[in-house]
Amino acid sequence: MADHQTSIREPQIHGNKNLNDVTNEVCNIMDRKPTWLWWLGITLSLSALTLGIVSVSYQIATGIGTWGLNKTVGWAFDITNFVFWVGIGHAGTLISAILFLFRQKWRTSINRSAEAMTIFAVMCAGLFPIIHMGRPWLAYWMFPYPNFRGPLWINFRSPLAWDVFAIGTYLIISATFWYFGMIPDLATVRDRAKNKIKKFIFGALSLGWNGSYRVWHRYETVYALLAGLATPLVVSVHTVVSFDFATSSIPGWHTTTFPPYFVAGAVFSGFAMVLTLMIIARKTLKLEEYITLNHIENMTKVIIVTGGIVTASYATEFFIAWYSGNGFEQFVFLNRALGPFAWAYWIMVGCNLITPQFFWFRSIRRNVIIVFILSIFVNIGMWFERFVIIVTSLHRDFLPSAWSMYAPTWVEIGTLIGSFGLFFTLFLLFIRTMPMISMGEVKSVLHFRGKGKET
Amino acid sequence: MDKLLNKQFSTIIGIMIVVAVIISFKNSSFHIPGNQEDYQPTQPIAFSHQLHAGEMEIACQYCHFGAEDSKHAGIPPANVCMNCHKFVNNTFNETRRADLENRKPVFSKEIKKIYASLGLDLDGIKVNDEIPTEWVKVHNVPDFVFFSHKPHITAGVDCAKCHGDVQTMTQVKQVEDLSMGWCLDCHRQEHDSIQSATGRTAYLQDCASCHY
Amino acid sequence: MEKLLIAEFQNEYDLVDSVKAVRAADIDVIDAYTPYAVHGLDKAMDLKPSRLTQICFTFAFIGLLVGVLGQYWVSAVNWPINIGGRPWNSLPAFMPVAFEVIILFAGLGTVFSFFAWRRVKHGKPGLQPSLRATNDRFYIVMKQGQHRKSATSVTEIVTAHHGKMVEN
Amino acid sequence: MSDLIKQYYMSYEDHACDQECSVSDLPPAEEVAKTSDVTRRSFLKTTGFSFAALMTACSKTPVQKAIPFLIQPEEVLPGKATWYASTSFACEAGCSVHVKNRDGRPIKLEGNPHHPITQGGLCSQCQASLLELYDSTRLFDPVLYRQSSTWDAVDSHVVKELRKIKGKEKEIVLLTGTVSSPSLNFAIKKFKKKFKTVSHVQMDEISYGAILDAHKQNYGKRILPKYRFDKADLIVSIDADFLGSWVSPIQFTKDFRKNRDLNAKHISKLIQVESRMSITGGKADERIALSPSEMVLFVKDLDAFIRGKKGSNAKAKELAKALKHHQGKSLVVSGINDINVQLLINRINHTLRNVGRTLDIQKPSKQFAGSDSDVQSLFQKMKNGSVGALLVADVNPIYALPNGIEFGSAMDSLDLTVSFSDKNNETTEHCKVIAPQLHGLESWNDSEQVSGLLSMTQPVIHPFGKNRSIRKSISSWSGIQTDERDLVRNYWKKIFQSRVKSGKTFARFWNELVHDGFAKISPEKLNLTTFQNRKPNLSTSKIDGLELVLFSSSQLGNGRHAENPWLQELPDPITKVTWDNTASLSPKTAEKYNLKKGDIIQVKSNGSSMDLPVLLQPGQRNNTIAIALGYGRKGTERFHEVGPDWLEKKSTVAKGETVGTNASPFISETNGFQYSGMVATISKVGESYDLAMTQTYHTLSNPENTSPAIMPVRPFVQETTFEEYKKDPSSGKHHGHPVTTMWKDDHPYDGHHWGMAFDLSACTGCSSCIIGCQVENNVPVVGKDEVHRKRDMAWLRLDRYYSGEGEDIDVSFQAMMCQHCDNAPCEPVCPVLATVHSSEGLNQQVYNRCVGTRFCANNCPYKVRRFNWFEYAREDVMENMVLNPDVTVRSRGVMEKCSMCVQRIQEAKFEAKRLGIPLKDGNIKLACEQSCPADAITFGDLNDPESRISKINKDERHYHVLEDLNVLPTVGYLTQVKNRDKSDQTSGGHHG
Repeated sequence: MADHQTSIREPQIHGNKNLNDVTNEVCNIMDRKPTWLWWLGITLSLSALTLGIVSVSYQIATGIGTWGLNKTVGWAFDITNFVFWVGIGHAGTLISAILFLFRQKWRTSINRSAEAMTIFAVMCAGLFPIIHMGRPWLAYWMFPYPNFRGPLWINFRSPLAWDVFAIGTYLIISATFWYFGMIPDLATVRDRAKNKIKKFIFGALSLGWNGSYRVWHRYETVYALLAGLATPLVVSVHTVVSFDFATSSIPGWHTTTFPPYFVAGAVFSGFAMVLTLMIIARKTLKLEEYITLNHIENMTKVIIVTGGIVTASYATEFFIAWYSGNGFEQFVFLNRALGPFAWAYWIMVGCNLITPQFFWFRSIRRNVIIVFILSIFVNIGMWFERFVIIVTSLHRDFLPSAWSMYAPTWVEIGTLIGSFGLFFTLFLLFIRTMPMISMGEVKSVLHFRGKGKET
Repeated sequence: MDKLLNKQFSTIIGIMIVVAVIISFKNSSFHIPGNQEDYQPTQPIAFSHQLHAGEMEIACQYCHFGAEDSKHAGIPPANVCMNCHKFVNNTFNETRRADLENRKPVFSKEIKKIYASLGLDLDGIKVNDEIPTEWVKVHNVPDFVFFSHKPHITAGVDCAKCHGDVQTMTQVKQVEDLSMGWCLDCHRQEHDSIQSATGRTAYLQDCASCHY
Repeated sequence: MEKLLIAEFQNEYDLVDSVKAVRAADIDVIDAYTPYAVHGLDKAMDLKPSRLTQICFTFAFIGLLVGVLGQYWVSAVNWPINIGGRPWNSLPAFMPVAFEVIILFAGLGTVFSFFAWRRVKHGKPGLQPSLRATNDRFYIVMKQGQHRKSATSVTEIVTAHHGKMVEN
Repeated sequence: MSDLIKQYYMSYEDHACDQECSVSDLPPAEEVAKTSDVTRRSFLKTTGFSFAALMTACSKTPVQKAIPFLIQPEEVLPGKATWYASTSFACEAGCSVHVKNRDGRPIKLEGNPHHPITQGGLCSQCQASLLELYDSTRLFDPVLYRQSSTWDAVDSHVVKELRKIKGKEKEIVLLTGTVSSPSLNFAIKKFKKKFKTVSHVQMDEISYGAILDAHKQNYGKRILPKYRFDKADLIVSIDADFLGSWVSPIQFTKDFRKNRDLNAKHISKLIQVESRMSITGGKADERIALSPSEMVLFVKDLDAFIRGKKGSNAKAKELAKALKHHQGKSLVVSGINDINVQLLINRINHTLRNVGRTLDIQKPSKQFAGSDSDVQSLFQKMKNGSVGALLVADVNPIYALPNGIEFGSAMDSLDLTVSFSDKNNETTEHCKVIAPQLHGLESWNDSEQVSGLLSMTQPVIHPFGKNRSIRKSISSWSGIQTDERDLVRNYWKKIFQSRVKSGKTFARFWNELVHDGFAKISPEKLNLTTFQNRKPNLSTSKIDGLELVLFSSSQLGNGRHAENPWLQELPDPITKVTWDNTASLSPKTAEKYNLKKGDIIQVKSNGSSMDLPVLLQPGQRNNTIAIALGYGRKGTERFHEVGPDWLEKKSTVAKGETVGTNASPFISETNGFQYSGMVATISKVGESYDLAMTQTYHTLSNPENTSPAIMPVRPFVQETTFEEYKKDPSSGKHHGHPVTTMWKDDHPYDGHHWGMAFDLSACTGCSSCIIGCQVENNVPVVGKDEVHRKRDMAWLRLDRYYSGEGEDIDVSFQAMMCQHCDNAPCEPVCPVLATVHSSEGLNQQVYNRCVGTRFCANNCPYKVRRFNWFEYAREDVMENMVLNPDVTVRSRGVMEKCSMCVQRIQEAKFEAKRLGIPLKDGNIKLACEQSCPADAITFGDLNDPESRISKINKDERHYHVLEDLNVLPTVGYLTQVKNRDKSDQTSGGHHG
């Protein structure tokens, strides 16, 4: 790690900062009064969240009938949102765990907020399997626990039971990973806090971290192990989510390519969401020196790759349908492209196939506004991908007598908006209360030689 | 506080909590919701099973005659009570004392209630409208459980197996928890007695044995 | 109790060099305090690789056993229920949950082991040379042995590496 | 359940015998009997009203009260069902039924399998009529001048008025439906004797008068022949929907089915000539679509060809040839209520020597006796002022007559108007007195639907109100004070000698009659003349515009049951529309007028006009409009409230409006009541309307633009012709790929293994099974909006698929319910083990374990699972008495589906176990199987090699739907076999 490296590669962090600058600038985000933009954001998010709470309360009090589902289409917005949010979550783990294992130093400025995003997204996702139940107050029956019913356990053959374990493990391990990675930073906040309450809270949260190198040494091992565990975990989670469909009997769901297809799709949408959030954050929180154009460019490259995989998956599905010689399978894909829900299919294709192609151009990759807009298109496209998979496969399956259509009610739309409200509320609160950039890790990539101003 | 003391203190507290929880589960009237073990409501007529089933040795199905052929064992209709209480309307001691004192025996307070429910005066003459007796059900299973006495009686299951020693109870009490696990304790055993002419009976662990 | 010597540095390179020099001078480096995980310091301090990897593996293995045997016991032994004609022991179907249990056990096991180790080894949070140890300063904590060199020579080594001694 | 249950038939008679054995110290015997009745009622009320309240009030230790009988009647055991034989009066056909009675309340009606006419079948209307017993809007007290009153007041008022009218020598008219009850006829005779000026007019809301009048002309007596569809090899039905709604559909279905046994050398052939698409048309081997005016010409030609004369219609010629070939073994019937057409039909049947062979005029049917001309002249007399009193029973003339409103105003001018209806309807509004009748299940009654067979009705529940039968009311007014039972019993006692030829005593005869529900008696002698040829006076003008066809649907009939939510929600077998009547047009005609489904059009005809939504009906004759009668009844306003209440709910009907529109004003009165052939014009109103249909995609062919080349048609309905079938029994079957399994066979079914089979050849689509299932399994009614949202709850749906082009359409019915797959795809996906397999091959749904993820429903290839989207209304406590106590009422948020009537399986097993005898094949009959008049459904033990189901499973026709998925359904289907030439088959695509 010599000096000359910086002259060849662009530095990870701009602005020629010293260690104290990093501490001050990151902690200042929490210390200073929130900007009007933050207030605007939190107002919008809380309004959306309120709408969501009203919708969900009404639905739980009245019944699933307040959704537009019917006897043929038993899932629509609920599981679409679930898969969408799980997918969003994947980018965070990917950035913090996989890029860590690959020693990608550029991850340091975004991994903390990406992980936070993961946790919030998984929380949003986890909400849907609960509220989509007819009797959500009995959701605890999904867990195997000793009981007086015989005992009656759970069905370990059910992909939904797998989901419980996958999402549960994912949430626990992600949260652990996030919190564990944050401990040194919490200590930093504690040590510079003037306020007694703040000192107490962060003192408790930092678990007595004192910067001891002997602890650092083990800490690094544990961190690496967690990263190593989170990497297969993140792959497994979306694989399990895809099993909800892949292990079923419905044409359009019963597809063996789903696991890689879903994982790629998840990373695709996740990175798009990270981009959306980071572009907003760097603008509003003035973090251009931490989250540089390089970061944005790197992420768009990931989007090109995963977008390519997703495109290939779409093609594979059609090819296999044709190649299988199974009429039902062929019908489902023809119905997707040309049937009553063709509009949703073409929105999906438009957003997911065409959008990433713009990122082949460096000028676009480095144009923050265009990247921001395109990232939103990817998110829309990926939401529709799940909608198309779920609804178009169900609405016309085997027996024509049971065919039906689906249209959402305002309760479902309110719930979707509410989930965004929850997500952004949590995220906005996070950036105000926790160090949103991993100071410890950023400092380690500064290569600071102490030549800067004395502090 | 001293660190060591702190540690010991918390350990002791912890053990005490665990013990308390175990005791409260084992020996108290605490049940998980829905479990009505030890339920012993007061009945409108202080009917004693101890007297009738215990001392008098009246067979269960003399009164609960529905058990053999119906879902419900049934609470006996007043006319079944009247089979005996047409004649018996007070205690043995009272009859003897009244005999000695050369007076009419005083009617038992509780037997009076049967007469009243049928709208009869003490001489068995109809004077009033009937008022059915509202008994309090002791053994309840939820509505989604289909329990029928009939197959159990056919299979020769002893009444006491589920209802306990009713002939010793002056006031009937639920002695079993009637939980699904408790049902299954029996249903899991081999029932040789049920291997009747009908051949093998259902696997009694099928959900649809009780839930439909 | 013996007096501890504490040296403060402004960057990681001085710290690592200094540790090497101090140790070469036969002075015990008890610990170093840094705002981030300094690369190469473990070698300089001659710290052995952590055994947490083995612990992690052990927990993962326990997770595997719990996951596979637990599901097998529940589905095929405790109360076998015919579910869609599937065999009692539907091992392929048990894999996803077994995998998640492995990850869960390994992850939480490692983290809790880490905290347990830290508590056993370090007790309650104690020494922290300066609040700046979590911000922008690097510290070495040394102990002068009986047969070792004097404090002045320690100071010399530290100063030579752009550090300074601090009172504790 | 036949064998096991048979011994539990009971009658109130058995119980009445106990009256002799009095108990000394107890109240007198009569008192006991009364007490037990009253107690039963109060017991019911108490359980019905207070149980729920008590249970919800407490959470920790819910206090549940139990109220035993004071005096328990011997045959009544709480928790055990008793069965009584009776006769249903849901429609004029009067099917013999068994009533399942649980804890003092009837909870299910089933056909009486021993009855020689209906043979165990029961239609949807009759099964559903049970619900009307528990209708809380019934009148429970007599009404005098719109005030609730007492019988004493009403009786004295009516008698006073009748005397006055008699004094004025004005006519007292008793307007009733067809009276098939001998004892009621006797009471009417007494009534006539008492008040001299009485005349009795019979009126059928859907008239068959032309048939009777034609027979009067040809044979000298107004009779309705008894048709023998079982004896006919070639059936030609001219617009007679005899399998769906014509005369006595259950009887005809049973008979028709008898001559369709595929193992026989030949089976009958049904040729249907009709304008609309009826279920008989759907079942027909050959169907000729003609407009009403063309049909008249067709019959004329047919008659001509048969008599060797000239005609112009080639098809008629062909058909005449075939009929002549089947002389004496053919049957021609017509539903056209035009005496001229019926004269032709009579002549055809006479010429073909069918009379006495395939139609019986010596022992005719007495189900319909109404006379159109009597009704028309009554109306004239009412307007003249020669009528003083009108007593209306069983009919609703103001609703059913084309000029009903004028009829109503004519009624207003009468001195006395009495209705016997127990519900407020169009006619009661114009009546000064309402003397409400008993519900059929509350009353004593007798009837002779077919000459020589007496059917008995006994009460199976204590009347809810103070109602009394019309027999009792009339008798009281005639001064006869006898109780309900004796009014019937005494009549038979009186004529016992003359009409019953057996060595039995009357007491024995009566007890057996009540116990069995029917008895053979000697038919009344009819002095028929020989065939008198009459020349029909046919109008043969060709109509150019649109022709109107009015019909009665198989679910609502003449509208008597319009207030029955079960029937309103029962989809029409053909159109699959619920909660509405429509103006149905052929797709081509709709295209001509630029109309699409749901467009509202104004139909004008016969001086009336009404707005109706358009329905496109494949197979219907172009340039015809078909509209169902029986809708738009007063009283259906109540369905404003039906269905779950939530923010986006759309009411089934707007406040104060009725379900559908009454099409009676369109009935033409030329030559009796004409239901078809009226000229109509239509115009677009410009609005459109959501029709609630349970099936919205109607063929097995894929939509054109998304149809894969390798599977243009889905192979779910597999069919062949009789000729092909005889050559190769497996013909028409779709041969899929062999399936293999990698799974260890951990699940041997070594006890019972229940299975079911559905015969596509037998099913007529009558939908009786759907109601049977609904009653048995407490399936809720959800209302029109929910049906429109495709959330109907019926466990069993009857899929109807069209094939063919233009007017040449084939219809196939396929019952689709849980297939109880041994490798059920729904089971492994449930995370909480709420749906698992039983050791007897049943796919069990455990409601109380279900958390409602709906994954199982999504993963069901047959889409037969139903989700409780809401807490469905159960507020009407009286209506709740109809619930089957052996089946859990499902709460919101849980999945449900066909359980293969597991409660029946369990009960039969318990009983077999108690008796110590093995279960026999046929001991268990499922609700759908039991109600099927066509015997299309068979249930049994697949492990019993002797069972019917095992034999069917080995049948070459047997196949499974979606066999390739290897889900191993235990419900199988038998290929559809039509008796037609190969060349006729329009549905060749089915072999894809």
